[in-house]
Amino acid sequence: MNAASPYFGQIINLLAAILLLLSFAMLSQRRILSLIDLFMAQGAVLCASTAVVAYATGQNHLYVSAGITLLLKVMLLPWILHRLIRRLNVKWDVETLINIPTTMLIGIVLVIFAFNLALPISQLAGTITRSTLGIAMAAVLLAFLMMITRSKAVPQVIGFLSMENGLFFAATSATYGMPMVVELGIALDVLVGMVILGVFFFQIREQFDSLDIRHLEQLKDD
Amino acid sequence: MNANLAAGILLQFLELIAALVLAPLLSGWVNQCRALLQNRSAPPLMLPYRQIAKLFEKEVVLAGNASSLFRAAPYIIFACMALASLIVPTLSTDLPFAAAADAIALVGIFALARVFIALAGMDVGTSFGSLGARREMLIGFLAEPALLMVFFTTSLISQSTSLAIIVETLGHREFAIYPSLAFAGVAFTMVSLAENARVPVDNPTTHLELTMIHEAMILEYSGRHLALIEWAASLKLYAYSCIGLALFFPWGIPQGVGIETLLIAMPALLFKLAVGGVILALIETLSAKMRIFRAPEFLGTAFLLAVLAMLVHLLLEAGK
Amino acid sequence: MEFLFVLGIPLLGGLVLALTGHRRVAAEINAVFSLLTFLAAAVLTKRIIDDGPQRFFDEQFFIDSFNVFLVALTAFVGFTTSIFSRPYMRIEHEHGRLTSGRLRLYHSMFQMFMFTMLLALTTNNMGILWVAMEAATLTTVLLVSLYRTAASLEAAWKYFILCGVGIAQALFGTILLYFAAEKVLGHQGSALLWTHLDAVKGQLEPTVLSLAFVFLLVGYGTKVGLVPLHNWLPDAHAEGPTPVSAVLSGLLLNVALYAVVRCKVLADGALQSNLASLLMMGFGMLSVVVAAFALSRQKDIKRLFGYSSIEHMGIITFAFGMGGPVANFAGLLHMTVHSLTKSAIFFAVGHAAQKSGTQVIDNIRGLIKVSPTVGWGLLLGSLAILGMPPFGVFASEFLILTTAMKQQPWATPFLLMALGVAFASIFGKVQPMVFGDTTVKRLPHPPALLPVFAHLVLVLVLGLWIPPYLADWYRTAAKLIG
Amino acid sequence: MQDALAAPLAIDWLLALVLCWLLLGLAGMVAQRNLRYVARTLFPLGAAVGLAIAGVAFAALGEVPETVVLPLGLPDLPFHLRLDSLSALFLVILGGIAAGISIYAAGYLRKGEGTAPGLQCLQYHIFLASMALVLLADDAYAFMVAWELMALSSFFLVTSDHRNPEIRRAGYLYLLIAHIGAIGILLSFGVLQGGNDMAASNGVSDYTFAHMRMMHPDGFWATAAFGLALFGFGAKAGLVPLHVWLPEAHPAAPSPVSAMMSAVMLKTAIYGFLRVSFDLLQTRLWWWGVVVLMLGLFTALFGVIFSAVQTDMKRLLAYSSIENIGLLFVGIGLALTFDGFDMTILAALALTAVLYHCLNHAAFKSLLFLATGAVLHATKERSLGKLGGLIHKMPWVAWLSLLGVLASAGLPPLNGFVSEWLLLQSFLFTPGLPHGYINMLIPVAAAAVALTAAIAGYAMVKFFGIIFLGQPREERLAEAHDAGLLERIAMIWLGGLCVALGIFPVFVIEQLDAVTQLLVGTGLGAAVRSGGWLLLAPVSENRASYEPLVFLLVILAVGAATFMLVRRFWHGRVRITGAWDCGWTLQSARMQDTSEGFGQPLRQVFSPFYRMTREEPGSFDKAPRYSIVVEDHFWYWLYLPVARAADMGTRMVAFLQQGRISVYLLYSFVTLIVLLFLIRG
Repeated sequence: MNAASPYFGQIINLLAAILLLLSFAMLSQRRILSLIDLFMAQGAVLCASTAVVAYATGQNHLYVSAGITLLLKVMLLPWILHRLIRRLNVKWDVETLINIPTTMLIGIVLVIFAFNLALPISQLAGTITRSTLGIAMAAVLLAFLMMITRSKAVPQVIGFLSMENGLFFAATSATYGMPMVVELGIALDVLVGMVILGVFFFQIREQFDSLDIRHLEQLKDD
Repeated sequence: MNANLAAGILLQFLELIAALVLAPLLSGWVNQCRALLQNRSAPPLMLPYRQIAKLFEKEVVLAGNASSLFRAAPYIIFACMALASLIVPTLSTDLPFAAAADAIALVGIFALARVFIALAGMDVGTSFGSLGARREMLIGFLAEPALLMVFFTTSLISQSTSLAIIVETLGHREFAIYPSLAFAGVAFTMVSLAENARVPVDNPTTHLELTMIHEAMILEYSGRHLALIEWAASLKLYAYSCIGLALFFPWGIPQGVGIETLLIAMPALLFKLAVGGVILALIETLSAKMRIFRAPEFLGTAFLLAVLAMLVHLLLEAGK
Repeated sequence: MEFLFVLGIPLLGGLVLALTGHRRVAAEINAVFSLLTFLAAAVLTKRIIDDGPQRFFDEQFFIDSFNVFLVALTAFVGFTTSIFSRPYMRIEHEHGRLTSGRLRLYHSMFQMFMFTMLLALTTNNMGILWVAMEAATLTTVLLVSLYRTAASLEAAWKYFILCGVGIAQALFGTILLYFAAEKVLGHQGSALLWTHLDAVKGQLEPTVLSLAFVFLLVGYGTKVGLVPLHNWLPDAHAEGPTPVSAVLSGLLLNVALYAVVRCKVLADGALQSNLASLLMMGFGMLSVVVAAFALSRQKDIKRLFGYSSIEHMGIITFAFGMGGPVANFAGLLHMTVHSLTKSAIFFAVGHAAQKSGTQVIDNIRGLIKVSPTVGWGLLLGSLAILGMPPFGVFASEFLILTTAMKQQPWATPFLLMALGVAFASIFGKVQPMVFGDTTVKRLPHPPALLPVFAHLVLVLVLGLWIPPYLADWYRTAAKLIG
Repeated sequence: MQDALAAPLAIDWLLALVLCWLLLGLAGMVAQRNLRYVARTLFPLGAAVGLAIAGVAFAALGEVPETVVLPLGLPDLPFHLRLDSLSALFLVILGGIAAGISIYAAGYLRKGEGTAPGLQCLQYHIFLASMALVLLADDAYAFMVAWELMALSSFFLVTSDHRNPEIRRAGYLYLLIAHIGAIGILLSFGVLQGGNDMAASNGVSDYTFAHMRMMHPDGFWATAAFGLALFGFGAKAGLVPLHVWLPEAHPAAPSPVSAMMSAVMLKTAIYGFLRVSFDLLQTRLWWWGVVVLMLGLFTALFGVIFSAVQTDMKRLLAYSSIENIGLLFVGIGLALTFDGFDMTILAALALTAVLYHCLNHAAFKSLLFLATGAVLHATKERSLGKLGGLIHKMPWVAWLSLLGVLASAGLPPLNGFVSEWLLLQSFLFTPGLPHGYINMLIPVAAAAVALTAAIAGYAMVKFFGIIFLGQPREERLAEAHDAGLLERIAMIWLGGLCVALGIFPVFVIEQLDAVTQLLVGTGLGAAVRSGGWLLLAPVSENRASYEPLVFLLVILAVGAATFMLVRRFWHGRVRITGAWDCGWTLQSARMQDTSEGFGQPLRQVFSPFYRMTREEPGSFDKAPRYSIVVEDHFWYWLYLPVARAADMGTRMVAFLQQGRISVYLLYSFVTLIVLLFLIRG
């Protein structure tokens, strides 16, 4: 392992902070296109941090990983989403089930919880990125929260993808990435999943004339 | 031993004959006493004999619907009552047949007779017959356990359910006050009244079908059948009287077998029966017949008293 | 070699059917591929029995006594399901519920689903396990939404989102696992290999492992259908085509539980505490009780049996949670018999619903008159799943309950209550469906119910006599699980 | 086992015979609809097998226990089977009664009633075989498999006329309670095999009964095992308040099946309870006996009180079965109490009463159920209110069921009286107990038993009188016909058993000796043998004695003598005419007591026991209607609240599944957070 330069550590911490910030921004975002932009930004930050870690530690496969992230999350998925929005004429507003200040408050509590949770583990880590594990976990939980509070299909999916980002970030920050074969598999799954989702959007719209998931509440016990 | 057994069997027969002969007499005696107590002119003492004889002479009038059970029942009932009077020690406690049935079996015999008379009552299919049967069974299911409890009390005292042993134990103990026996005695009296269709539960001389119990069941009987049933009824009264006497006034029933003992036992029995008949007539005169729905309460009380007798025995007397 | 076939045949089948799936013979092709997979699995099983555990391809794959029987079971149920689906899907097609294109999708995805299941079972790499599970979700999402009705889309959407999110948690757990393993095994590919992890599990960091196990349990537990992560399950079971319900209940849940148990083995080794056991028992218990109570209000027959699957997964989870040779043995046995029985039930239900033209319980009546075989199949299947001897489900429930009485007496009142309620609900609904009068005409030809009765006979045999090699196998696996 | 190959043991014979039953059942599937083949060939063969089983088992009474291990079952737990005196006795009951009922069924099966005869044949023989296996099982697994198989096969038999929703409901209730009871038994075995000594079991589970006998659980666990067994076996036996299935299932089933269930299946529950409480549990506490005694008393009273007010003849008998089960539990309770105080001879007396009553009840209840079957076939009517006067049309059935009725009412000299007598005798010995309260309780209990027996007489008079006596209440009863030859043979066999068991108690008790020796270590054999074969004196002649044969002979002799004397001295003239109408000529068959009317006194006396719904006409009703429905309080006090609670539970659970994906995600989220929080804490 290279002698870790403190600069790299600080850069990564900075990127982590930005990631978290972006997560919060997504949580509070009301417009759908901005949401996609924020998601793209998050992908970019992820890509950057992966590249930095790769450079700092000399783990060459992380470059590949960064490349995949760039391709998939910064370019391909936002493009697909944009196209979908246009093709489906989705309304630009994002409706939430809980109002945004409350969501933010819950989010803050979650962040504190995640930090607290990650603290003992971070101390065990020997990586230069160890303090970012808590942030990764917070990002996952915030994305989860976002999925809960959004009532439309597209934002929910963005939340899902954002969660994936958090996971990727955790993988790079905690362990310098997973084995290559696993990463490839994960990427493939995400891609296929996205394609399927795209097909789904069309079908749901065809059936319900809207992408509001409140239409999807017919199957229940009574 | 063999001579003893032969004497025993002879005695057993004597008991049976005595029962068969004395039973109608007892009925007649009670009727006479009652008439006297009620300021009526008394029927002759021998009237029951004459009635039975008259009925035997008469032809049997059967309802068209009567089944063979109806015709067999009088014989079965009569046989049951005869067996009962064989078992109850009246003249001696050393009876060979006594081992055949103990107190519980005795209750069983009465129940058997009751079931048959009730079934016979239902057989023809008139409304009164089944009404009587139902009422008889109602009386029976309350009286039977009460009677059993009375026997249990005495069995607990004597540590045996064999009637002969009970009578021996009770008759030969040193004189002591058994409060349990007092309770049991009252219960037994009440049960006897009900079981023998006497006032206050039933009225043996009624002619109003709606109030009948025993009479309602045998409305369809006539001729020799009726004679047997009447005779069986008086046998039952006799048997109950003897049981009461044996349990609560056992003095005078000898253990051994012999002419001399018989000479004591026979007068003693006659005297006790005569007194018992007077008391029965007195009770019947002093009380009024109850509505049929009061009968369960009456018998329930008897049942409770009998259970109390057992409890009293366990509480006060056990371990002495 | 056999191993390659086991994975290769379904993959190839998926590709072939992607091209030919719309033809009339597709169903037969599907069945042939499934049969070949089953044969390969059988040969592989034979080899494992003879030679002991094996590893393939640089230890990327391995077969031990735990997963080999699941491989065989998966291949077998896949095969019988393909037989069942042949006439079933054809009739659906004739009724106009499916176009040829959809049939192609169905056949292709069926084989792909089998592939992902077998991959998940045989891989040694915890990461690949995750990938395979996710892929299984994707294929089944397509299968569940096959009819493209409003309800099936809704069910598929819920399935996708809930399981997607769930399985994302599992990925986080896997990352944490890797994080812990890396310290011991170094930063190479082998750090995610289960065999290696198992060898060093005592040295793994307990704090990380406990965290990882929670994420893994929540993640894979969602796919198992553990309450309160179960909400997708009844919808997906009810709205997909019946063969899919059969494989979801019979196979997917098993595989997900398999993943949970693999993780539990590691967690137990690392934690030196009974945290994993407690969590699994808690989830198991909750699933059993909640599912049992949910049963009685169901109006849809497939939904009903979906809940029943939750209940049984709860029982198995509880058994593995208790641990020990007997409970693990019982858990494995229960996995086998539940898989066989539940798929048999779904086959029978499929025919029943198809004949009656509805899945609503109240509208299905007098099956025994319409078709005695379907009626008896459904009735016997239901009795078997309710734990009536001499069926095998009883054998495992017997062991689980008596062990619970010994080890976890607190749980038995709940189990007693839940089993009673479940019995009352399911039997109360199935009995009038099977018995009684109906206006529907008797079928001219009895439907081919070979798969139903083949499964039931197997379950019956397992209740009365477990073949010695199978018993050995269970025992070794039970020891492995610990 | 080597010798077993050389000379087959009794248990091997039994197994072979049980296998014969199974094969006969399977043979029925060959030609399901061929009535002649199934009914006239297979069922009589089954009866022969039953007789053989009874014979072999009878020979095995008192012999050394034999065991055999079958290569079936779970790994490490093959089916263990064992034949000892207890199982042999119940096998005798099974075989003997099955012989009668199979013969009856051979004549009873008709075309076109519910399930095909061949399938019924299979279910029936599986039912028989599973009962035999329950009695032979020597490990928990084999026992449970046989036990549930018994429930299942009988369920199918009960619902053989499944087109009737009432019958389906009855079957459902039956199987549900049976299943819940079975889980109770299973848990009881779980406690028994583990004991409280975890170390001794060494993590390995051993479910054989032999292992359980070696466990000595402490008081708490022993009580748990006992309580669970009481619950489980009580549910099967029909112990109040778990009895509700019984009066539903028995009437629903075809009559031979009702007979089998009531006569033998309920006894298997008694067998199981005896097995667990006296054989497997090596720790026994005296107060269990008191609990069982109280439960039994209540059951007996409850059963008989309801029995007397029923208007359906099979329900009447079903409630009467509840009563008899109650009496059996009373006896078991007494035996447990005595045993708890180490008064083994008295325990043996009470147990003898229990076992004897098992035999008796099996004989007379099957006889009565078969009689109802014959009536049902002849009249298509189960309701007492529409029967009557059948003694003229069906004399065979009537007279044979009179035997059953008298036995059931506990009247001497038939068999019912003997066991009742023994039971009352054991009460009389109770005051020796070293515990004051129990001593006070016993007289009350004895009184209740006496009351029960007396009301049973009431119910039986009602049963017989309303069905067979009086005038036919419906026109079409005139077309009734007597039972066929096979049915008659069966009923004669069972009636003969009633008489034989009543007349030769000494012989029977000598055989029961082996069983009580096994369970409490002592028996009455020596005592009764010393009195000679005629005199039944269980303890000593001075304490109590009973000679049923003398009893019978005296009654017969007196009766015959009276008859002859009356004929000799008087005449035999008879005139047939109409019945006495009190001068009111409008008497009709409708004016006889109805079954409701016959039950009226009891409804009056025991009104708090019943839940009655009356419909009474007012004074000006144009079409007056009177009806009364008598129901069970327990249904409203226990079962409906439980059902309501379960329903509330389901509503709460349904609330979880609302259809909103956000809520579902929230569940996952909260679960995750809670778990993370927990492991941090």
